[in-house]
Amino acid sequence: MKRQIPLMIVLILGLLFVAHVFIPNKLSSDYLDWFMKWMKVIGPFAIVLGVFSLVYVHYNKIKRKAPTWGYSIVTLTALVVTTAVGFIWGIQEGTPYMWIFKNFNVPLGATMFSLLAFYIASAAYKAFRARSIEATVLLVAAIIVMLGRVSIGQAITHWIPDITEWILNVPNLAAKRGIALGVGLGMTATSLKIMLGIERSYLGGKD
Amino acid sequence: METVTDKEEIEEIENRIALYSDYIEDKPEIVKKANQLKSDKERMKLLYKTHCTNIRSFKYYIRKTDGQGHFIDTPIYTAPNGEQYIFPKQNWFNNDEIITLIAVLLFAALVYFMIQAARKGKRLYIRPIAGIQEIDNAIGRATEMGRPILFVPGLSGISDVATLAGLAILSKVAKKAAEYDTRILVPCRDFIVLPIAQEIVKEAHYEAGRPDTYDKNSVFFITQAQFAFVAGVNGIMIREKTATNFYMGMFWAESLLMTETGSATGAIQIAGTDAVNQLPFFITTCDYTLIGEELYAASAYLSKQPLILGTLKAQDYMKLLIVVTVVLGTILSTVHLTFFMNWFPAK
Amino acid sequence: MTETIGIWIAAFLTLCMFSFLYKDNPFYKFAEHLFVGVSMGYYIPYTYYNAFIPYAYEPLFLKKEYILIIPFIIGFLYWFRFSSKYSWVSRYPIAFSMGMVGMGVPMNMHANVLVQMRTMMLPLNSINIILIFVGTISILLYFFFSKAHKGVYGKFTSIGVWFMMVGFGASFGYTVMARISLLIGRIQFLLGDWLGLIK
Amino acid sequence: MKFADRIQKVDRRIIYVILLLAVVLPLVFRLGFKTYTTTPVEDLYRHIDAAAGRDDMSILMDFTHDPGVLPELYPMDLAILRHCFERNIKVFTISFLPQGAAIIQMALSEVKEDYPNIEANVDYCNFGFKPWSLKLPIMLGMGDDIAEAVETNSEGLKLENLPIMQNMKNYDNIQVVVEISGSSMGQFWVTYARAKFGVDVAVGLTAVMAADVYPFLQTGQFIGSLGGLKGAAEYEQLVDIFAMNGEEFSKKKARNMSWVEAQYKELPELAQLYKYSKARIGMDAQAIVHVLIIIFIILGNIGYFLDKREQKKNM
Repeated sequence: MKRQIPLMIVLILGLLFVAHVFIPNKLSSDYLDWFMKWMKVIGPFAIVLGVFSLVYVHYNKIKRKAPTWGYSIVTLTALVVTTAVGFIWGIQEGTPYMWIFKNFNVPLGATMFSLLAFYIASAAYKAFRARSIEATVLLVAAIIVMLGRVSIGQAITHWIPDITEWILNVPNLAAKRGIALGVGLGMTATSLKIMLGIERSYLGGKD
Repeated sequence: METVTDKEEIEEIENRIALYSDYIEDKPEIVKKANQLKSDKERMKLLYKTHCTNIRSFKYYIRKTDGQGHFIDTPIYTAPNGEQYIFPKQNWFNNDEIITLIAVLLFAALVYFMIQAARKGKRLYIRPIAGIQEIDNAIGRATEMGRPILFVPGLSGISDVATLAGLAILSKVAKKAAEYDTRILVPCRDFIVLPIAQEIVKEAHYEAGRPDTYDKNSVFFITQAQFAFVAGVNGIMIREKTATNFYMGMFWAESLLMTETGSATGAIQIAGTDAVNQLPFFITTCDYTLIGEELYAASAYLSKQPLILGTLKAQDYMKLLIVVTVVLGTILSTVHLTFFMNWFPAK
Repeated sequence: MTETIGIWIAAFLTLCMFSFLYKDNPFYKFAEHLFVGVSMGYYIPYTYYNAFIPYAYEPLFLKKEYILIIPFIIGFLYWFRFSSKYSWVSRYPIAFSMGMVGMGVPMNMHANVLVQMRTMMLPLNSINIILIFVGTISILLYFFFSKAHKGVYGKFTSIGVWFMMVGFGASFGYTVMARISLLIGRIQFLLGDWLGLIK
Repeated sequence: MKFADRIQKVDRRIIYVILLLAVVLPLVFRLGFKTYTTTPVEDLYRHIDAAAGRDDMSILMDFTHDPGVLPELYPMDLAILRHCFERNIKVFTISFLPQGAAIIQMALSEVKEDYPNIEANVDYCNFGFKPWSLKLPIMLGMGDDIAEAVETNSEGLKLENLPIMQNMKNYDNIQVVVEISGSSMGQFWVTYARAKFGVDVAVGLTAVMAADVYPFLQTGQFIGSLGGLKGAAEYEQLVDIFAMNGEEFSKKKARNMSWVEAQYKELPELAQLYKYSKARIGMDAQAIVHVLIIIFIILGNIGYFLDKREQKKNM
C-alpha cells in the first residue's frame, strides 16, 4: 500500500507509455489523451510542495530564532506581498504584480550570476594553470574560442574565427557526441530503473 | 403559434418543403441513413464518423521535378476497384521504430541482469581508474603535513546519481583518513545528505577500528544558499589550512569559487563530477579530475554498490555494442552500402 | 513616476548584490532572501490563473466533467507530503506523474543514441569526418570500463582525452563569455536605464 | 618580493576594478565593431524567413528562461520577434516557467510599440505560462492539435476561436520551434516533439550551453542555434541588413563585410534604436574583456612557471 502500489502504478503506466511509442493506433493515442487530461488536473497541485517547504523552513528559523532569522522575515514578507498583489490586481501587463517582476525579480536574478564574471577574472589570474599537458590544450583551445567569438579575433586575422569554427565543428563535436552518447545511455538507464522499480529514491521516505 | 392564411405564403412554404425533401432524396446515402436514426445524438455520431473518414482519405499522384520549376505529373492513382480515394489503415506497430525497440529491449535486459548479477555478488571487472591512486596519495600527504582533509559531496540532493557516487567515495576516503588518524571535514548543503554523510563517516571510523576518533561535528550543515555555502567552505579552507580538498558530486556555477581559494591555500585538489559545464574549471584548477562517468566508475570500483556497479556494466556493454555497430556501419557506408545506416532513424 | 521609482529600486538591489564582491554583508543577505521570497510569491498567482483555473477548475466545475474528480483528489494527495505519518500518501500523485518516464526510455534511445549513431556512420570521405569518427570512438572507449588501458588500446583511448580537452576548452571559452555577457547586461542597465549615460 | 611572487599576490579587488573598467569604458565610448555571422545563426534566420507572409505557417517561440539569463537571451527574444513582425511571420509564444511568461509580455510589448499594425491573436498569439509538469503533455499534444493541447492563450481565451488559429492545426503548420533557454529544454523538444512528429527545432542558448549542441546541429536535430550574446548580436545584424532593408537573405552577402558595412548606412530609423542593438554594443565590451582575461591567464601562468622553476632550483 505504501510502496508497492505506487511502484505498480509507475510500472503499468510506464509500460503503456513504452507501448504508446511503438503503436500508432487510435487506442494508444486515446490513452495519451486520457493521461494528459488527468495530468493537467494533477500538475498544478505540485506547486504546493515548493511553497510549503519554503514556508516551513523559514517559519522554523523564525520560531527557533536561528542565526540570521531576521532575513527569513524578509523572505516570508516578500512571498506574501507578491502573492497578494497578484491575486488582488491580477497578473496582466501593467499591474503592480508585473512592476514587482520587472523591478525586483529581474535585477536580483540577473545580478546574482553576473557576479561570476568577477570571479572568473580573478580565477583567470590566480587559478587557471597549465598544470598538465591536458590542461594546457584546454586553455589554448579556450583562448582561441574566446578570441574567435569577438570582433578583435576577426580583426587580427580571419584565420581565428575560421579555426574557432573548425574547433567547434570537429574536435568539439566529437567530444560532445562521445559524452552525449554516454549521457543518453545514462538517462535511458535511469528512466528504465525508475520504471522497473529498481530506483526508488524519488518516492522519498524510508518505508 | 400562428396559422398562416395568406395563399402566397402557404405556397412558398410548400415549395420550400418540396425543395428540402428533394435535397434529402438526392443526398448521399449517409444523410438518408442518418435520417432514419431515432435520436439526434446517434445521428451526430454517424455523421462525425463519416466526416473523420472523409478528411483522412486522400488521392495520390506523383510529381517529378528537376528542382528548377519543371515538372511532370502522373495521373491520379486508381485502385483496381475504381476507387480513387484511399483511406489509411491503422497499424499495430510503427515499423520505423523497430530498431529502437530492439535497442531498448537489449539495453533493458542488460541493465536488469547486470544489477541482479551485482546484487548476487558476482565479480564484475572494472578497470583501475587513475584517479584512485591519486586519492590515496593525497590522503597520505595530508597525514604527513598534519592538516585536515576537506570533502565536499556536491551541492545537489540525494536523488542525483553524482551525489550517491560522491558519498560512496566519501566512505572510502573517510576510512583511509581514520586509519591514518587524519581529521576529515565534510560540509553539506542538503538536509537529507547531512545525516547520510554523518552515518558514513561514523561507519568508516568503526571499520577502521578507531571509533574514538569520530567527531560528530566534523560533518556539518552550512546553509542552503548556493553562494553563501561556498563562502562558508572557503572560510574553512583558510582557517583550517586543509591540505587536501575533495570535490565529489554535483556542482554548479559556484565550483570555480571553491577551487580558486583551494589553489591559493596550496592544497592538493581532487575533483569528480558529471556536470559537463563545470569540468573545464575543475581541470584547470585542480590537480586531478575524475571526468563524467569516471566518477561513477571510481565509486563502483571502491564501494561495489550493486546499483551503481550493475548500471555501469550495462552501459559499458551497450557502449561496446555501439562502437562495433558504428564501425561496421561506417565501413559499409564508405563502400557505398547504405542499407545498414538507413535502418537507423534520421530524425 | 512609478517607472522612475522602479528603476531606482532595481538599481539599489543590483548594487546590494554586487556588494558581495567586497564581502558577505547584510545588504547582500537582504537581497538574496528577498529574491527567494519574490520568486516564489510570483509563482503562486501564475499557477493559479494559468494552470489551476483552466485545467482543473473549469473542466470540473463549469463543464461538469465529473470523472475529473479522481485526478483532482489525487492532486490533493500532494498535501500529505508534510505529514510525518501519512507522507506515503503523497507518493500516489508522484507515481502517477512518474508514469511518463516510460516514454523516456524509447524516446531517449531514439533521439540521443540512435540518431547520433546514424550520423556517425557517414562515409569517411573527408578529413574532418575521419577526425570526428576517430574522436568519438576513442572517447567512447575511454569511458569503457571493462578493459584496462594498456598497450595500443591504451594509446588509442588517450586520443579521446585530447579530443575531450579541446571540447572542454571550447565550453570553457563559451562559459567565460556567458558570465561576462551577464555582467555587461547589468552594467548596461546601471549606466543606461539608471544613470542615462548610454543611449 | 620577487617578480613571480608579486604577480601571483595581487589583491583580487584590483582585478575586479580593472574588469569593471574594461566593461564600462567600451559601453560609454562606443567602438562600433561589426560582428560577423556564422552558419548556425544564418540557418535559423533563413528558416524563419521562409514562413514570411504565410498564414498557414508560424513559428513557436518557447521562452523557458528566467531573469537570471536575461542579458544574454533578451536581445535574442527581441531580435526574433522583430524579424517576425517586420516580415509578417505568425508567431506563437509559450513558456513553461512563470517568469518566462512575464518575459514574453515584456518582449512583446517592447517590440509591438514599433509595429502598430501587428494585432494580438491575429498576427501573433501568446499562449502564456503552462506549468513545468505539463511540458510533455503539451509538447506531444500539439502534434495532434495545437488548440486542444494548449487550450487557452495568456488572456484565458479559447484558442480555437482565435483568428490566427484558422489555418493552424498541428506541427505541420509550425515552421520551427525556437527554444530560448539557459537549460537543456531544447533536448526535450528534440527527444519528444521532433522524434515523434518531425517538427524542426532550433535553440537560442546561453553561451554556457552553446558548445554542447554541435552534435545535434550536425544531425539536423537542431536546424540552427544562437549561442549567447554573440548569437544574439549576429541575429540582430541579420535582421537589420536583410529584413529591415527589404533584402532577401543570401549567405554570400551576409559574409561580405563591405556589403554589410554598406547596408548599415542605409538602415531605417527604426533599426537604429538602442534596444535593437544592445547585443552588438555589448559585444564591444565583450571583445575588450576577452582580451583582458586572456592577458590574465597568460600573466598568471608566467608567475606559476617562474615559481615552479624557483622551487626546483631550491630543491
